[in-house]
Amino acid sequence: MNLSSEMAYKSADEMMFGTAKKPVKTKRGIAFGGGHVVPEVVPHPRPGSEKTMKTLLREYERANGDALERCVIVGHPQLMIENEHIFQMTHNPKWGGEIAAQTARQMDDYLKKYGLKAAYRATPADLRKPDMVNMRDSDYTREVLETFEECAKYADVVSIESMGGKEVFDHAIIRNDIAGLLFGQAVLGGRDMEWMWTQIVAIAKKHNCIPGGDTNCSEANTAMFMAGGYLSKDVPHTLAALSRAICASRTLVAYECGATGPTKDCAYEDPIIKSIAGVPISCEGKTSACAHADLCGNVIAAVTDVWSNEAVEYHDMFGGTTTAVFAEILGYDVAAMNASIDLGYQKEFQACLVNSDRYRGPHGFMLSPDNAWQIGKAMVDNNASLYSRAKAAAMKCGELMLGDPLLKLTAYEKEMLQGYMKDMQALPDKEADFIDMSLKKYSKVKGFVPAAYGL
Amino acid sequence: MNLSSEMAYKSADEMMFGTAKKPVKTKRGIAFGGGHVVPEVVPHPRPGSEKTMKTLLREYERANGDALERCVIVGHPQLMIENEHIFQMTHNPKWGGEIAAQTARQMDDYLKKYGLKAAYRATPADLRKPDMVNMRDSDYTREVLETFEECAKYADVVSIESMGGKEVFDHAIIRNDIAGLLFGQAVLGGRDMEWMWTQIVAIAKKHNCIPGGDTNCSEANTAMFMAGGYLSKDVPHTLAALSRAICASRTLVAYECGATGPTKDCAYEDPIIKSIAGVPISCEGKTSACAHADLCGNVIAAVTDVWSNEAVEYHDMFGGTTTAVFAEILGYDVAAMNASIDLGYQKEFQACLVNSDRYRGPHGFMLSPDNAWQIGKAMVDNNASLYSRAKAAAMKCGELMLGDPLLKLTAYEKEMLQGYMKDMQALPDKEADFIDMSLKKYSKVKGFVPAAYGL
Amino acid sequence: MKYLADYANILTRYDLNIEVARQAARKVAKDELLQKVADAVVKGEEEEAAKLTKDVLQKKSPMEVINEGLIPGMNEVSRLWDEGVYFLPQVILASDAMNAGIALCEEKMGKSMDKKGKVVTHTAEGDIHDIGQVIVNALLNANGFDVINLGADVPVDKVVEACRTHNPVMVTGTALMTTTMTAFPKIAAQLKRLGLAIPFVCGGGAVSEEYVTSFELGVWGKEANQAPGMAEDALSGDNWQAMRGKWNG
Amino acid sequence: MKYLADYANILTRYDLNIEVARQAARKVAKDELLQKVADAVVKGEEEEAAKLTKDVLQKKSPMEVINEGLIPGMNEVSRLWDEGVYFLPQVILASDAMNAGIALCEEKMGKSMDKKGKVVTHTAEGDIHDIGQVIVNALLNANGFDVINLGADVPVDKVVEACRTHNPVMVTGTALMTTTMTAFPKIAAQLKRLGLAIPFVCGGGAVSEEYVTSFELGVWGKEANQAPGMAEDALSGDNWQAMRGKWNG
Ligand code: B12
Ligand code: B12
Repeated sequence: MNLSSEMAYKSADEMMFGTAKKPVKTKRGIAFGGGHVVPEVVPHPRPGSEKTMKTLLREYERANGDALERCVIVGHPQLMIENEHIFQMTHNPKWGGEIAAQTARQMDDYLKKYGLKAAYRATPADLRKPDMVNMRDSDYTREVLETFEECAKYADVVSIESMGGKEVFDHAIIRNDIAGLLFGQAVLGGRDMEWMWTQIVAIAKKHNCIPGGDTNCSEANTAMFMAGGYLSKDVPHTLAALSRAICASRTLVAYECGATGPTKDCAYEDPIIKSIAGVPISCEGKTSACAHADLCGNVIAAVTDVWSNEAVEYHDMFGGTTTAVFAEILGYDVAAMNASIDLGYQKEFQACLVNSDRYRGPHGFMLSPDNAWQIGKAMVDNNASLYSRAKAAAMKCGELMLGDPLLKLTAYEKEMLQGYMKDMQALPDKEADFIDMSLKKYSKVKGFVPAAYGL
Repeated sequence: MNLSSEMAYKSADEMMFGTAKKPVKTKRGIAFGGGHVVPEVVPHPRPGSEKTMKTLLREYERANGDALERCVIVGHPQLMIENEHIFQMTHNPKWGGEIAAQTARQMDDYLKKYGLKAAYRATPADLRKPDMVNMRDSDYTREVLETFEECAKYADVVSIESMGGKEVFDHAIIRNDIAGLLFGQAVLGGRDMEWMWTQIVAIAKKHNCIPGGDTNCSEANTAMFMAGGYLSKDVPHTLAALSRAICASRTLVAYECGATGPTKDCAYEDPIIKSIAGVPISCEGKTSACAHADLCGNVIAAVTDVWSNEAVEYHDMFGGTTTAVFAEILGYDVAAMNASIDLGYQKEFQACLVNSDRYRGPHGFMLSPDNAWQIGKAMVDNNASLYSRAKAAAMKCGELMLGDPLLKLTAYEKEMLQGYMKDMQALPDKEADFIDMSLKKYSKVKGFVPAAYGL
Repeated sequence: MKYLADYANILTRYDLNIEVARQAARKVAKDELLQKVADAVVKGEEEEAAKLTKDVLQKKSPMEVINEGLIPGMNEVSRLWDEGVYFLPQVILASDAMNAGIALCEEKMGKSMDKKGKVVTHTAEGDIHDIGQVIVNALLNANGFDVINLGADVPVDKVVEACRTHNPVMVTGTALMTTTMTAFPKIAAQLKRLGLAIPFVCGGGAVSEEYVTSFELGVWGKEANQAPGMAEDALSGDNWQAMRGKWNG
Repeated sequence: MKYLADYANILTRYDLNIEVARQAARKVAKDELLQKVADAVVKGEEEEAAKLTKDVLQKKSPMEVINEGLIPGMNEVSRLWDEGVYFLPQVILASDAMNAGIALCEEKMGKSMDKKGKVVTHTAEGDIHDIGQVIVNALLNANGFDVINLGADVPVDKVVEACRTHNPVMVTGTALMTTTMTAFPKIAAQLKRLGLAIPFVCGGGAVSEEYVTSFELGVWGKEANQAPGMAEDALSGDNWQAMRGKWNG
């Protein structure tokens, strides 16, 4: 696998929502990144429905069907539906497959009957918790891969939220340990992804299904959620931002292994990914408040090609079921974006999204297209190793945050950030040296097995 | 009461979200229509919580409190919370008053502790169903007015969804009877509003509370919801649009009686109202999908000053409780709009909202600022009576719909529309003659009591 | 302001894609005059229907006029509604026309014609959202059922009482507020206690299938236009379990 | 792209408005050397704490070092955390430092010091979202409790078994998925059957107060930093009803 050495975009100004350098087409006629933004709704089954495959099939038949119906009722031209597997759907690969097959049939009906263009994304759960199973050799590992086989037969797109390096990350994130993040997220995570994604891409190709992409939900999102809003005191927002920059190094691996996008919605690192890989990205922000709060609800849409709600539990609201309601909202969100494109006002519209959150906090700032692009550039200019590009990304991110006086930081968070920068400067340049150092330092971390990462 | 004879705006181009000719200030420092858009979140209590005042107080303490807290967590500068009374809160005026008092205290705390600017709107339920009680002389009537007294002591704003003419409207809407809509909505509804609003304004003034406004939810929204989306067959969308134009004649009465806005969120006629009265308006669209679906989710925001979700039942979602979630989404919606204002891109942003829905259906079309303004103009040019301005509004609305080839109508809906236009042309010019005609025609409508409207 | 001429990338007008081709009403009466009556019903012309009925009653018996003119006309309307050709107002106006005709026939007979069966309808206590019920009433009426309309904001006891006195084939409830629909299980419980196992069809915006199927007798009504079909089933003797099996799940 | 210099109309940085003024840690030890040990804990310097502990152990007894140096240092950290001066990582690093020191003291004593009391913690079966639990473990540990950490994806029986063998003052559960939290009532039921009325504090994103207070023994945990306070209450003999009354509702 070669680490990317060039940017897909010459500058951030070129990056715009709805258009990607490498658009991706589906069998029902959607072109992701082909000029307009596509909504992506993600239902989550109600507790109890997971008891049997029959009850779960029925749950998804309704949840997915309601979203399709609502699009016809209000006039949304396209919709992607993602089913993020719950444990049972991946633990029993047949379940995931049956649900994919059922949804594909529903989508064919809606195309025939009304002309609605829909696509289905299956996201098996990565059951491999590093401190509990061997990442490369466990029943869970085999179940996950088998589930990809089952789903790829019917799904338009497959994705995953892979878990590599999570054991070290969890140890490091609550200890202000930036080196641990670099090791867990980039060095271990990247290696695990290369191992997984060469297999996932092969499976997808075999069934001519689209290998979507990965996300660092398990680490960078964990950091972001722990940093939380303006009232949390678990993790400094500046550290969460560095963790985000770092994770771009490992998430990029999926595309270096042949994944084509649309990327995974909860990968807030996607603007950086797009700047390098040019693949169509899926993002979530304000309209995923149903799933979690973040401080970059609008800016994260600035260069996205797909717009998602992350996940909403299926139940009734006054206006219909949650999946119908959120499909409607997402559809209206993108209708305004697509109108701006056809009107030639997309630059102005994008500026409104960016200025809404650019100074809301570190994440909004670093994910503004200009900063995301610069972080990407630092990565390709330092592509000797997963480690070197991750550190370069984090250093650049830190410099940008310290360099813009309009980005206010609390005294505490600024002090912490300056500390992380010092710590990184003190780290070895070569990945090999860094690995030696880290293997010692983290040997006592509960459940950490270097061999499971080929180390 | 004088019927408006002039437009507040010389042209539709002058109308923009966030700014109204007659801004309104609150005690905690919000200026509605003062240059930026304010989010308005509306929680609805869970079934069972209405059993006692104590349980209902607790329910609203949480529902309203969660919304305030979320604004602080994600950085939204301002928030209005509306509590739309359920039956029990108005049937027992003390309940409505206690809940208003409790919320006012919460808002004072958030201002002191964090600097969050919040405002509270109390909307007593109009319990007077015309076919069941005498509009001007019944226990329900007294309870409603007493509830205004109780709430005005603590609320920043009071509003109502008044019911005048509903008995005739319900008879007419399912009979394609445009004359019945004119009589029920404009002639009867307007008279009932004048009677109610002179009293409401007096009560509000007494407690220096802001008399917000009214909405034709009971009629125009009923028509709109029955017309529904692209799959419904209850009422033609063209008739729902005419019903909307007609209702502007009665909703305007609130402001002619001294109401100042912010208007009531579910009054989709508000863009027309703003063009005439220049008051700050509250609107709801895509982000009120939690309450109902409509075909004008973005365009309805084009000239709004307050942005609402209509109502969401209080319960848990993955991202927090529904009121927290929708306060967050609404806040991000307006953050982008307010960014566009400060960037000087509001015209472009507005164009994106309008073009998103202008041709989605009759409602989106007639509520586009240019058309809304023209309908308003027809009203002030024909202000001899509630009837004459309502008919002029409907005629203008019909002409516009038939006049724009880009607004596609199904063969059936076009044929119906042409029929309504003929019917209206055949109606008398003078209100007095129209009333004579109608009193005969609708004398057999269940529960219709002319005297209850001073006729 | 700039306006787009092509909005294909922004929205799809599915309603245009699926509009049902209009079709002429069929001949339904074997006889010229009765066909005129039927046509008046199909067109929803109340005065016309009344006038024609008066004329025909010179030559034909009231039952003939009803069974071979008015009712066949209404059935044709129901067909056009079922096929998506007619909209609700056309059905309502047609039933107004039919009822005007029937009233005259009954006058002449000196007694009222017997309807298919009784259905009690109401909107829950504390709830004045009765449009759903209004539609239900109209459609049941149009399909020849004897509708006992209790109106809106109806106390539990009043509904139960009406069922006791009228012993209908079916009872319906509408609620649009989650805080009022709680009356339905109470009604169902009392009916059971009285041994009146009448299918209780509940609908309305706030009312979910899950909720209605959580108590005995309850059958969930999604769309008002299901009401006539449901009433037919109840008339033909289906119990609430059978109806729930057919219409829900 | 245009960037605004003033965003006061768009967002409010409440975090800047409410930042707590930093404050120096207080002196907590009566003696120079022990204070150095305490400082190392307060600063969260693990090696430093170990080194200093070694030195002091030349002159002082292990229990002195623990009770007058390490623990007072950690208490000071808890105070700074409670007052919002310290963030989570500072607490974790401090407890790492304290534990390093305690380990050396125990070595010297030849036996392990006795903790306040045992707390069993776990994350629900099928659920690997254990960060909430990780924080809870760290805070309990930092406050001197003996944490029996069962980890994530723990079967019901295993939790019950652990309670039987360890008989903790409190047991905690974390779940972030609505499809996994269903294990909690099962655990509570089995504990009751075994006569182990141990306060069962449940938390995690998916877990609502409503849900946890719907089964016996259940006490809802909103924030991880409530865990030590709750454990103190349990230690002082409060039963689950008392704790629910205090921490919930
Ligand atoms: C990080 C994360 C992950 C990480 C978890 C890493 C880890 N080791 O925990 C990874 C990537 C592994 C992951 C995987 C999955 N996840 Co996940 N994940 C999240 C995310 C983004 C953040 C959760 C988090 O760490 N929050 C921060 C911690 C600190 O919060 P917390 O645990 O709630 O703890 C706080 C309080 O609850 C309290 N607390 C907690 N426990 C206790 C106990 C006591 C005693 C006390 C007093 C207090 C207390 O204290 C803390 C605050 O101080 C959430 C999003 C969200 N809205 O929560 C989704 C989320 C939880 N995940 C979700 C899903 C669906 C999944 C997957 C199934 C997705 C997939 N298809 O792969 C898999 C699960 C596989 C499995 N079998 O579990 C859904 C769950 C939906 C549901 N409610 O059922 C969520 C809500 C995302 C969403 N909106 O869809 N996920
Ligand atoms: C119109 C309307 C009104 C009108 C009602 C006029 C009337 N006579 O009905 C007016 C203005 C009076 C009104 C008042 C109020 N309303 Co209102 N109203 C609505 C609105 C906008 C549309 C409802 C409607 O008519 N839909 C069209 C009809 C045809 O639909 P339907 O009744 O559901 O019937 C369909 C199906 O359910 C089915 N069906 C219904 N019944 C049956 C029965 C059978 C047997 C079968 C088979 C089928 C069936 O058939 C129909 C389709 O074919 C809704 C919004 C919404 N999302 O529903 C709010 C809504 C119902 N109102 C609401 C509220 C809160 C109120 C007020 C309390 C507000 C206030 N503070 O004043 C008051 C209520 C006072 C009171 N005591 O009732 C809330 C209810 C929240 C809740 N679920 O608890 C809603 C949901 C709005 C919201 N999102 O907040 N309202």
